[in-house]
Amino acid sequence: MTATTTRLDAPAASAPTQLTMAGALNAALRDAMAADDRVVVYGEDVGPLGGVFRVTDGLQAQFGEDRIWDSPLAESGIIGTAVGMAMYGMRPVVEMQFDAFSYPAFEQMVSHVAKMRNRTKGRMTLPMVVRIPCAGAIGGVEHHSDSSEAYWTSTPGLTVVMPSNPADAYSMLREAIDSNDPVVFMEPKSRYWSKAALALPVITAPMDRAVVVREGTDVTLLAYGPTVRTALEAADAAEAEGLSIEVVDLRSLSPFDDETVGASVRKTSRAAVIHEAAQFGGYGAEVAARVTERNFHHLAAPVMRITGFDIPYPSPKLEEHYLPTPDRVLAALDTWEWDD
Amino acid sequence: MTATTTRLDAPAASAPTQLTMAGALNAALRDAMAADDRVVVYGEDVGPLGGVFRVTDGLQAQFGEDRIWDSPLAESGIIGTAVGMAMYGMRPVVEMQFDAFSYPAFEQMVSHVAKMRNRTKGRMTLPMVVRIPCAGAIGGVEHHSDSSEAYWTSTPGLTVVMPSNPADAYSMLREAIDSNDPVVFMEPKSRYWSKAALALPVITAPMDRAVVVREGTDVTLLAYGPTVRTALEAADAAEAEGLSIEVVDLRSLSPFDDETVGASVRKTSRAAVIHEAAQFGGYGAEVAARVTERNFHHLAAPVMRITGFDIPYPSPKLEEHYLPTPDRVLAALDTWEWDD
Amino acid sequence: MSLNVEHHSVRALPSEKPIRLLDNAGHAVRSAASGGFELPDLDTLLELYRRMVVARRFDVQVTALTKQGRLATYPSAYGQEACEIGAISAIEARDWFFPTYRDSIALLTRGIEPADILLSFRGDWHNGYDQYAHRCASQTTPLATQALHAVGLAHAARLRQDPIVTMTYLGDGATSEGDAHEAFNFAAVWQTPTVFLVQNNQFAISVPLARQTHAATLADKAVGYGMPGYHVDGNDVAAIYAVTRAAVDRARSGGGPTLIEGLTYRIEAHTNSDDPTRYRQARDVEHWKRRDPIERLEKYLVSEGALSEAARTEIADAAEAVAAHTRDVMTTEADLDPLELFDHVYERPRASLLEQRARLEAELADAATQAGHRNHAGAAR
Amino acid sequence: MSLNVEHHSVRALPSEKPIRLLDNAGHAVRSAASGGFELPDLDTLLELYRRMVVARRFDVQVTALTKQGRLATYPSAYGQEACEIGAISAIEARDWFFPTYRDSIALLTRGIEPADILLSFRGDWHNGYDQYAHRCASQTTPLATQALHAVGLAHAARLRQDPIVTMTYLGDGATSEGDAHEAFNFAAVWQTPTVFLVQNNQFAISVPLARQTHAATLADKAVGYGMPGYHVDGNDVAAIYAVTRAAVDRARSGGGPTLIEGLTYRIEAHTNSDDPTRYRQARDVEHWKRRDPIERLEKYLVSEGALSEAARTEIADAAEAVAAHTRDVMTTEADLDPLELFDHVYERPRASLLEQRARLEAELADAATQAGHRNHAGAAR
Ligand SMILES: Cc1ncc(C[n+]2csc(CCOP(=O)(O)OP(=O)(O)O)c2C)c(N)n1
Ligand SMILES: Cc1ncc(C[n+]2csc(CCOP(=O)(O)OP(=O)(O)O)c2C)c(N)n1
Ligand SMILES: [Mg+2]
Ligand SMILES: [Mg+2]
Repeated sequence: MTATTTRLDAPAASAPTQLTMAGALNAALRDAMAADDRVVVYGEDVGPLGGVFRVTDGLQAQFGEDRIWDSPLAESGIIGTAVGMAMYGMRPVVEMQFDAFSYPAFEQMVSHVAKMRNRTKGRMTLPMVVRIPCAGAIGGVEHHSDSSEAYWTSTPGLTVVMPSNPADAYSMLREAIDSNDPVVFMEPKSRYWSKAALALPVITAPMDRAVVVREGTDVTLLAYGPTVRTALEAADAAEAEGLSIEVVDLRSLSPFDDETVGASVRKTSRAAVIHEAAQFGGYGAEVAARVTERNFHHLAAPVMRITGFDIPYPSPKLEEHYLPTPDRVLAALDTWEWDD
Repeated sequence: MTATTTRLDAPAASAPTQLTMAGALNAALRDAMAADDRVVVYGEDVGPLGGVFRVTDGLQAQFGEDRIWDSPLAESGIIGTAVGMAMYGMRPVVEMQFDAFSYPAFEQMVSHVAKMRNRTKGRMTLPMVVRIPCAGAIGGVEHHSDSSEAYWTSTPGLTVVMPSNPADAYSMLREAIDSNDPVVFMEPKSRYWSKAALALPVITAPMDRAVVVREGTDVTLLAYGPTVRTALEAADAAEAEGLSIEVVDLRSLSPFDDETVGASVRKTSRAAVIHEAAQFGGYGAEVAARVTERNFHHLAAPVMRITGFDIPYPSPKLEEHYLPTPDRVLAALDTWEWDD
Repeated sequence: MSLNVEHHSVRALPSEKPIRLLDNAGHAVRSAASGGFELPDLDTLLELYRRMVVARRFDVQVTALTKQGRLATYPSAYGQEACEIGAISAIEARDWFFPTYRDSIALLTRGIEPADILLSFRGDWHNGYDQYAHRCASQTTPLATQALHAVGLAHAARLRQDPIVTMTYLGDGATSEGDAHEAFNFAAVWQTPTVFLVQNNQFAISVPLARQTHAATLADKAVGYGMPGYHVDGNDVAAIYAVTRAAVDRARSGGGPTLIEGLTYRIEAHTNSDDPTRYRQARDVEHWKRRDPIERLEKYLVSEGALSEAARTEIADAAEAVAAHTRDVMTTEADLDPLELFDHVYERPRASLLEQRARLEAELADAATQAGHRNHAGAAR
Repeated sequence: MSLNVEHHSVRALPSEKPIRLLDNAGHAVRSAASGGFELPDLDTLLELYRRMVVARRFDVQVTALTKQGRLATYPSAYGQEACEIGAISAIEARDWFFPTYRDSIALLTRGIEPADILLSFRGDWHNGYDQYAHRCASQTTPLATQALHAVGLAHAARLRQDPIVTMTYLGDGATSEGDAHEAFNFAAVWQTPTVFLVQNNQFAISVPLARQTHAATLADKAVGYGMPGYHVDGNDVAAIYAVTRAAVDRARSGGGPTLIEGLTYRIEAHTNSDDPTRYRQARDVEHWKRRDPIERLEKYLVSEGALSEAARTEIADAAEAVAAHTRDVMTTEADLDPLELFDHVYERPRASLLEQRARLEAELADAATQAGHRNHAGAAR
């Protein structure tokens, strides 16, 4: 899964060091800025503060204010100016502080970022990355734990990815910045402090591919971002009970890797998708619908959705009841008729 | 389907007259404004012009500028002030001129309109209606033919409905205005000029229910708004070929009427959902996913999605190739293995 | 009532020097800097003093509780008491207030129970007080969005000939948001009775004012909407009270909205999870501590013989009592019912939501049974 | 280059009387109303005249073609030629222009082929010209959104020390949108070389200016951003040219952005699907027709002896030629390939999109076969 061949243009890989996901993202930004001076970074609090999650820590000191700076506090302004900068040939990487604070930029995202290549018959492309620290499970007060991915994935023209671990975080962010198309790069906040030993620059699977992160034979769990860990924990627990679970980390939400997912589901004949967002109209609906469309006659049961409830994200003290936990995953799988 | 009992508080039904959907909506607004002086209407061009689709025609002349007026041109401002008016106890009915022009109001819609009841434990409710002339098929230039329903249906806290005919347009708009919760009321532009003979006030099925608009035994077509006609035309054509199609008009997109749809699907054992929006992450994903979850063992084939392509809505001269037509519906049904 | 009165738009640059009625030494200002506003009477000033002292003690207490982990987060208004208390004191009980996350002490001044204010920051539920009982909207996090609600409510009241005023607070950073612009514009075009107080505490989290605007003052923005704008010393509660009071009166009598900027400083971190040493100098904080709004008024009151030792003690005691009460209520745990999660999403519960509720209910029952077993086993051991 | 230069913010009210260099009778204005701007020289004015005449003829032609059903829609700029042509003439080839749907004639002046401009309004594809070849972004419909693109591109160029200027046009209605505010603010804070021209044609579709702003002028908005603002007679091409030209020069030399309001009037309907009789009086249209920007300049040029009969004829002929060419290109049908729908969504085609493409391809092949059969059958009959 985590091929560690070095990039052609990259310096030799460093010795592995422990990095958090936030640290891996920081390194990816640093390396991308060093490699290409068209890469500029801006947003709210990304400068001296280094971002509210410290993902841009130290970058302004290293690259100066012409490469990374604090913008006025206006998300439509941030995305709209990034469109203009990308038109000029820069590669802006901008930050929306939380999912819910990307909503003021919705028009720029949907009517311009997603459509510019199409509107102009490919003459004008927007090589820009919109980073969104996403989802919940960090005890955030209201508006700090939304999951916005479904808004982006239902918008043709956007590429939407979400890493679940430090290696992918580094590799996928580099790839997103290198992309000539706009990428919505979602960073699961609750995983920012997860660690891995990485030799940078690390290159994992291409960012448009899903990856089987645990092999199994009875069920396929489809997870992304924060729920990959949930799925892996559920799989470990299930093993004790004799249930063999395969876990697929989707990584790319749009496009969807039908091939990898289909192969797994045809093998196990059962699938469940896990996400934090509410179920109704959530991204899991697309996953369930297309997995079913393409693998109907291989399925022993309907694709299950194990998700947040159809309610606004709850307050910190109640979020534990909302979030899909390994226990909830296992309990849900138990509701299938298992006649093997 | 179209019960015509009169409202208790309503004057006796008038003799049936031919009304377009735009006319029926106009009548609904007029009657609601007459019945309840908390109902106020505002937006862009709704005053002297009567709306770009004439849905508010004549209302300012009748009710005056304190009941219906033109606001400044700012959609977030329109929705945000409507939130404040609803807090006070008014029942604002506001218009977003086209789907794509509701995007500037996205933050107000998602972070406030959808969440106010929840945030305040039900103390503060927002009886407001957001009318959106929606979807395409009228030869509109770019940004005038988007289908925005998936953005609203994936937002917990919003009620989303879409009538497909003049009778429902009248009845559902009255019900939406009477609702104590915010309603996104989507009006398929391409059906504005469709006609029916109506005796007002007409009361059709409750706005949260789907309705079987054509009975059949072999397949269930799930359609809403503009695609109901598409489905009915496909059904007529199929009849000649000996295929009996049942058509369900979903009417309510959120909530989804699992009961009515489930009954139909269990009867026919095959279902397809039809919409104009792109397929990936479209509302049809939710429909397919939940119909499958709840009726898996009754299904002879995966629920099919017959939709627009996964591209931005095309320019006028190309939209005919994008839109699902009756022919395309029938061709799609043909791809199933029919072994009965 | 027809709303189609011809209103003349106001067209004047706010004074670049902030309006001030008490200088930092606690002397009354009688120069042009007063902008023609009168110093409030001593009773009013004493009451503002009391409210500020209580507010600060509360704020300090809540910050301490937050450091102890009793609250999920708390945005302190330490140093901003003149704005927070002065403006809210200028509206009446019938008027409506639209606060942000920063404005807890204004809510305290408005008479809301500490437990109800802090319920949201503790993380029990999104909002904890009765909005209608206090005519205070929920504290709003998405920046500037509440300003539009204030305008809408004011317009609704106006249509009903209900002579109330709405007041909203915004931060300096929030003025950059599109919603701030739309709120100012709708208010001016509709001539709603709305008072906008921009608390310019010179930072939006870490971002200083110079990265937020190129205008000489934030009050200058009023010009573009044809409404009056005032640039006020935001650490002078007398000035904030006098200017907001005049704006409230004008709004109530049909004179439309006003934009007021209070120039102040946030002494504490943005919230407990912020590290201000990364973006500002300790000496700046010290500088602003020496411009403390409470001390300034205290000096004046003492010099006027309006604040006796006894009164000072009485006020300090009252503040301590509020702090003690706050400690008490915040160190008990609320009894939360997870099933309430499903109760307030729609007026009529949806079938599929009830299914989800039933699933959680079963889960909770299971967990309770298992806990019972464990307890039982424990007891047996 | 460091961008951290200290810039002083501009802080002055724009003149309430519009800046004017030629009055409606075609006389040069030498009073204070000229705002200190110089009348451009006769050569420049003659060239502006030529461009306006050509632009108007084109506009009239396109409106006629639209009425004949050759275009899906066309937003005419009839009456707004002074703004449309004056401002675009003030930038250079290296500069970038960010137009709206209204600004087709500015694109014509910029040298873009009629067929390429109108391709989108005919409905062939969303945008028809090469944005990079002309340094013109696509005509934008979502109001005010393009203003942010103009600011972003200008900032990028500035970071690259590329001394270009970006210019964008907005309508009066568009100034109410949050994006207009954010664009003005970002431009001022970043001191980008950007010129904003607000074409105040006094209506946003049917909504009159009084429902859009309470400010005395739209140029007043500049004050709130600390940038220069100018309120200009938008039917005086000399004034528009002179003021925009000065703003372009200032921007290019590092002086930051400018907001210019041109007060004008839209003589035609909003688009062909609009019915202006519902919201405005014929006499207002007549009034503004008598303030025609072309006639005004013509009178001046004639009075100065700078427009001979021969020149007038030559210009009219040139205009006719453009109109004839436009007719020609717009009465042929473009050859559209439906499969191109899938070509420009992503750089690397997605597998599932290729599946959809294949399905459409099969459908088209089927339809062609059937049409063939029908033709064959028809021929046989
Ligand atoms: C729309 C939006 N964007 C971003 C944020 C994240 N955020 C919370 S507070 C803050 C700074 C606000 O600064 P200011 O308006 O000056 O108020 P202050 O905190 O100084 O009182 C930011 C960026 C938010 N809450 N809402
Ligand atoms: C965000 C957005 N909202 C609404 C519309 C619909 N609309 C198109 S043009 C227009 C009026 C614009 O008026 P103005 O800005 O004055 O420009 P003008 O058409 O007069 O040139 C409206 C409301 C839109 N295009 N974009
Ligand atoms: Mg601040
Ligand atoms: Mg206009």
